[in-house]
Amino acid sequence: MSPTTTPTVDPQTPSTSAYAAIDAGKPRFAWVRGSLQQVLAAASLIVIVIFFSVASTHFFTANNLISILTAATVTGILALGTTFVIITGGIDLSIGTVMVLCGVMAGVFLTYWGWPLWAGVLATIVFGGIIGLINGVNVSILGIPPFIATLGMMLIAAGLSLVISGTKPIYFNDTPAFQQIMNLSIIPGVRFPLGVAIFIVMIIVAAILLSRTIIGRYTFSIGSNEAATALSGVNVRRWKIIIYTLAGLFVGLAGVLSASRLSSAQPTGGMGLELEAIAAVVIGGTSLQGGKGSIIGTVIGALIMAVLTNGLRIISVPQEWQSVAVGIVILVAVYLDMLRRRRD
Amino acid sequence: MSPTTTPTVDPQTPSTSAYAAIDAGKPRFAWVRGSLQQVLAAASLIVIVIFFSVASTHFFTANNLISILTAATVTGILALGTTFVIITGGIDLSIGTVMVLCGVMAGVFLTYWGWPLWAGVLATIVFGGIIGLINGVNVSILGIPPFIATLGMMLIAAGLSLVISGTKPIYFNDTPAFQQIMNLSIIPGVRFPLGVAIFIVMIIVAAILLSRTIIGRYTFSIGSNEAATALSGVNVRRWKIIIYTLAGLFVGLAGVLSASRLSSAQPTGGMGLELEAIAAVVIGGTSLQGGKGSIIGTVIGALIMAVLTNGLRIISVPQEWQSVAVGIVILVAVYLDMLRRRRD
Amino acid sequence: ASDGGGDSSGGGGGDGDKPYVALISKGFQHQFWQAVKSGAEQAADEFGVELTFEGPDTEADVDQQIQMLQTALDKSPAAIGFAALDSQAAGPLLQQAKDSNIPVIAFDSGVDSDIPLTTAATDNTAAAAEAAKHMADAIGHEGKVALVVHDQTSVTGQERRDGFVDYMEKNEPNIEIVDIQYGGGDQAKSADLAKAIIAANPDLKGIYGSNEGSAIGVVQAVKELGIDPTKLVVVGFDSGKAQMDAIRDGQMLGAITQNPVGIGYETVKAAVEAIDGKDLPKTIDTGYYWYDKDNIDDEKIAAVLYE
Amino acid sequence: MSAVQTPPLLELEGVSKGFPGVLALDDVRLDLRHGEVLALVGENGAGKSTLMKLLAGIYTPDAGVFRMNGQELVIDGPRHAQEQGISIIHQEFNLMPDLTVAQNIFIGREKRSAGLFLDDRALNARAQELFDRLGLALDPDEPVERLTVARQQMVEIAKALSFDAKVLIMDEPTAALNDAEVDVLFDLIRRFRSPDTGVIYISHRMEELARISDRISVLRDGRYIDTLETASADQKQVISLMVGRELRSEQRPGPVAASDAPVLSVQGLSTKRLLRDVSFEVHAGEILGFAGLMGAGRTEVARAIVGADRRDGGVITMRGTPVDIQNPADAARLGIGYLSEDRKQLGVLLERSVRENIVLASLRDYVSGLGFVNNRRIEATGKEYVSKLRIKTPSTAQLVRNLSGGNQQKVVIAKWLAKDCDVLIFDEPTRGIDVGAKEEIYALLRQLADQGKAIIMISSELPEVLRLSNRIAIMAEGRLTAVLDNADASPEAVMDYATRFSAEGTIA
Ligand SMILES: Nc1ncnc2c1ncn2[C@@H]1O[C@H](COP(=O)(O)OP(=O)(O)OP(=O)(O)O)[C@@H](O)[C@H]1O
Ligand SMILES: Nc1ncnc2c1ncn2[C@@H]1O[C@H](COP(=O)(O)OP(=O)(O)OP(=O)(O)O)[C@@H](O)[C@H]1O
Ligand SMILES: [Mg+2]
Ligand SMILES: [Mg+2]
Repeated sequence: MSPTTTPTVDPQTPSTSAYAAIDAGKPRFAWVRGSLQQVLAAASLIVIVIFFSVASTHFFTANNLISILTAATVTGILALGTTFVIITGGIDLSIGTVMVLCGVMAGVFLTYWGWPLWAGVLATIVFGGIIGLINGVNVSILGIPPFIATLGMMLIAAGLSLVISGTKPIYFNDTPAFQQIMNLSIIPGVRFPLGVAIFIVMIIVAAILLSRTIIGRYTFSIGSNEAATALSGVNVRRWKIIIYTLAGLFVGLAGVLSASRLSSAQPTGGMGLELEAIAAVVIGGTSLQGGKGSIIGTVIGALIMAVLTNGLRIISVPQEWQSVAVGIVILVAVYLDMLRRRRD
Repeated sequence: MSPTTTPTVDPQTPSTSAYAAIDAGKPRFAWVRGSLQQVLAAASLIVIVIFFSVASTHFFTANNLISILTAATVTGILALGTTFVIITGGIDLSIGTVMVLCGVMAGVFLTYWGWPLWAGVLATIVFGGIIGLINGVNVSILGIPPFIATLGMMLIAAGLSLVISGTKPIYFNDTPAFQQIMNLSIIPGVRFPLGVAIFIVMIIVAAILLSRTIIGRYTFSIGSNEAATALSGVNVRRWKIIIYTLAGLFVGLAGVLSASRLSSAQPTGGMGLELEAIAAVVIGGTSLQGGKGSIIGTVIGALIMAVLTNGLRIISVPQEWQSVAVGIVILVAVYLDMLRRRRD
Repeated sequence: ASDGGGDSSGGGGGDGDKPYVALISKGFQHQFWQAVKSGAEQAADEFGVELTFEGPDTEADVDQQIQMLQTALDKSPAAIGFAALDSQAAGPLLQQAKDSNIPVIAFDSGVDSDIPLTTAATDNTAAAAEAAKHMADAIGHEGKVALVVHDQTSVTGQERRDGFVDYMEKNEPNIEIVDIQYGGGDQAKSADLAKAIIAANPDLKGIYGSNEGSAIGVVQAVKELGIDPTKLVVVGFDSGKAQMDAIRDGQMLGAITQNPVGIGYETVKAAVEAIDGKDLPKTIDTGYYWYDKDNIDDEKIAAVLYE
Repeated sequence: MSAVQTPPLLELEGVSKGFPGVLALDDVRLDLRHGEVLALVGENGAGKSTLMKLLAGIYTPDAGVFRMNGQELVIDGPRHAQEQGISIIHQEFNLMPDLTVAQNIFIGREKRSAGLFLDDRALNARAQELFDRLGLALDPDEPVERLTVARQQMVEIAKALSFDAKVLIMDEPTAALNDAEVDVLFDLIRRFRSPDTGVIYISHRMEELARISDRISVLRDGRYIDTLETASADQKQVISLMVGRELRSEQRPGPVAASDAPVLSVQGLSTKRLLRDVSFEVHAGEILGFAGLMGAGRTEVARAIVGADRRDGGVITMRGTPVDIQNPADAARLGIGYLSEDRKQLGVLLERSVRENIVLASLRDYVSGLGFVNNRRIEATGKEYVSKLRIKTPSTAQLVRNLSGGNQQKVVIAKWLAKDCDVLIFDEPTRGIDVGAKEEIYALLRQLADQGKAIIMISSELPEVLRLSNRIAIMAEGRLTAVLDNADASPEAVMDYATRFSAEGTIA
């Protein structure tokens, strides 16, 4: 780049010449580079996909690709919501067990209380939002560090799922349509499940929220410099609560989809899912320091994880080697990403 | 560390509303308040202990207190090492599974290769250090974010433990003395195990390292402002590697102790332990943003967790309620700690 | 029997007057363990003992189980029931129990030690072989089969895997085992990995899921892929509503059920007998059953199934 | 005095504010008249910024009354202050580095459709309009983290002016600006001033006061001292009110004995981004000043020398031996220290104590063989520099965050004085430092040079460069355009070389 790239100069102001010099070395076309970077971040994903396609003829088939998307759906939706929280500089460890709790609540609403399907599903999503709201209040009003606030919620939700369900799965016998939410084939002939379509819609919703709305703007702003954002007159507390609530809504939806997939609310599990979701976010280039991140990155991160897991199974890598391989691929992928960014 | 252990508002929780935070308490007699804070941080712990002592006659007995310390030993030692990493602003997710891997390596050294006890133990600790060193290099030279670098290592170590052990526990049949490292009663009459004594020694070592040595100074400096520290002529890369290596040595020791306790190297598990250790560190007042923290805080954090787990079992709280109770107590304890700091 | 030692409360250290029996199981959250627990509670009511039932979060948490055992010992119970994740790892504590004259009853799987007075358990290896036999019959004694196992390192995981594999290797020369994967008993994860196995082996004839979560996961995979259940035979292990439904509507051929309620019941009963100083047999076989569409509603079978 | 007097635009009375261990303001009063620029001066730590933060609603006063146009005013938070028409440019930046320039300027004031959606194109257009009006050449769409300190300051200024402010407070707005940019700023201030507005202007650059202010109020040690009409006040008088004593300035130095072998020699230094073939040397006992416009590459020369930025060409020689410097640690080992121009990001550890900051670069001197640090000696060194540089702090254990801007800068200087370097590169060392302290720092630099150290001093204040340097290197657009002896350097000559852009042909 020429060191003298100068932006439009207002001829009226005498002093512009002084600024011409300052402009030296400023990257123009920042946005081109921005999108280029995201395209490149997909490079690792593409390399991995090509590798598995060559390694096994069973990998790159419509059915298997749909299986991968199906496997990515629940973690992916969790990761979408948590991207917002992480960009604010926070973290949400509770997403895994709260998702399980939301599934249990779906069981309570639909099976125990006999609510109609739409009401039960809506209530479940709202329930997720309420848990997110509580997290937000704990972080933002009570001032508990996000790690602790959401760790506490993780434990509480894990216990409550067992308590509420009586440590038994809850089945959706009275609302057989419930399992269609995840499983319904929406394209005749191909088994493309509704759940994956919902995932895709949520990606778009999240991307718009993050890049085009006030929520997204304040998400970045808080993560970038919380004190300065507050000094600019933004009600940081309120917005943080909104952001955690938003993440909670995503968790509620994930709870619906995962319960729908299994046609039952399993009261156990969920622990460890939060690390998977956070890993997807961070592999996608979102910084845990806050201020930086993107939805497309998160999606790529989630897909990298899902493709790796599926591909290694397809080529029958012994299970004990699978986690070694995933670990190494993650390190290499992120390292290459670093290298590329550093070169910039 | 200087006695100024900062009662200022934690940047992690600027939520008193960021600007109020700017105005919030500035230390007058910083050092008095500093030590007071640590005493007070112990308050939650003391309240919890009193509660359980009143609730059950089985709680405050020599034997049970020793059980608690024994239960706290392994997580506690992990937490000690990881305190350094967290103060630099990093994180180490690999400690749980690397600890397991170290146990397996102890089995390899002692049982498969028949090394003498001292050599096997030493080699295991060094092995932990080497893994820490690799983490350090990944973070510091390759520039991979700590979360990802250590997540990758977490997965790699989990897999390697299974591969190396052939997915079977390794027993220390040829070195029966090995189990004495953790279990040997060192006080006649009382079941006070050597492992707990080692834990106590390590607390002292870690506290001295953090507060009185150059490693501790640079740990705080790097966490406080890495770029400024580097420009001050400190070889930040090298010191970060040293700090991760140090944490790895602690992990190696924890691996020895946990294998010794179980008289066997269990190749699975370890996942989730990293969250427990990090929780202990953060409950102890160390900030995940880096730059702030103390060993005594970490010890108190680890004890709070251990006492809670034990006490709830002693008073026979149904298991599904236990995690709810732990979650709530953690939230309340940290919230009260916040309140107190804010009042300062 | 417990002579109370230096402890003031005579019949063991429970906070009540009844003798206190602590059961440390291998798990707690799964239906199987809940059924064990209910059997144990049934016996506790019947024999008038105070009971606690605890288990680690996963079967990989040996250390957590050891701590539970330690805490239980510190409460000086009248007897302990113990389902060891690793017998050797528990050695010192079992010794401690013995030294304090606390009788130990093993359950679910054997404890490799002479300290437990008896063991109430299922013969997992034989049970898995039974599942293999039914699978072989169903696929006509030839073709490819795969296993989705819940755990790679636990004794039950290994026994249920090896019992199945050994049977096939010994008796079914034309059946090939193409893949063994481990899903931790998690349904969604088991479903995803079963799908990968099926994708990699389009001519697969059967899949065996080694516990409730694994088996339901496999069924889920078959459902999601829309495969005709007659083309791909699924056999499972344990019960639970989802698995029973799958058997009823033909998604799953059948499954092995243990008698978890019986395991819990027999363990507490044995504990009471031990407290009373009675002699106990070396093992108490709690049995297992194959169940499928045809016998699922038989009284004998229905009694050992749990929803 | 006429009887009918309109009340002043802003009036403060009896204002006090304490921090633990510090009484920052003690019964201060101040009045700002309509249409005037009121300069507020005082030594570092006198309480200027604190007073302004009270006005901006960041702190709440312990005592005191504010009146605006005669109406009592209780300020409840920054938002409220803005709504009352009080707009502030902070001494320390308050920007969101990850957001763009336009997003930063309008944060909290975005126009939304449907309560939710934003239109960044409209936002950029609004920002562009603002820049056009103000005559600033900023790119609305550029992320702030890519801007240099000077341009970040411009963003802050634009942001403050984008409010419909009645009272504009500027806390050392020119600390990071060079002369040309100061001209633009003053131009802006003059255009902002109207019969119903007023400006409070804080600066340590005395010569600016005469140019821009109508009256000058002086604070000392948290107390109000006096207010002078600028027209009738002379600079010496203001300074003596500020510091409570007379200052005398020294003469300009001459060249050092030419026979001295160079300590540091740089040949053909280039970087990918900016520098082209920069060559110079510094001798023992010499202060080599670096002058140039913003972005000329002076900082980049320093960073490249100490290995903070990648070099793409060039040889660095220390006392005749070529050296390989990969990072600042290598440089420090060879005895080259670099004081950065960006205090907050690259200078201080805000959350650590004063003494820890002071010994950061020289910590190894306080460490025994086993790695133990000697806290007593650290404390002693801390105390020594606190008194030597007159750092205003209750103790050496105070967190640097709690010091005033100028005192933070002194801590950074102390850090490098405490380390025994052969070559010291000071980048804008007196940024934000009061006049009195400046003289002391000049004296210290001179003293260090006399002890045989080689000093490179980068400064955007030409008088300072001329005052202090034996020789002056002048840069333009990444090239060294001249190295003049002090005797040959006049402000005109320096400016001439500083504006020789490559577009005009080859460099002399
Ligand atoms: N948050 C705080 N906590 C403790 N002391 C503080 C705080 N803020 C300011 N002070 C102290 O109050 C005094 C006044 O500081 P202030 O920042 O107002 O000075 P200043 O006049 O702006 O100085 P400078 O010219 O260096 O910017 C200083 O002694 C400073 O150390
Ligand atoms: N981190 C960066 N990213 C992009 N451009 C940069 C960066 N740092 C500096 N520059 C650019 O490099 C050029 C040289 O800046 P440098 O700071 O070296 O100049 P300087 O003469 O020291 O001026 P200043 O007084 O502003 O420090 C400037 O045009 C600046 O915009
Ligand atoms: Mg100031
Ligand atoms: Mg500069």
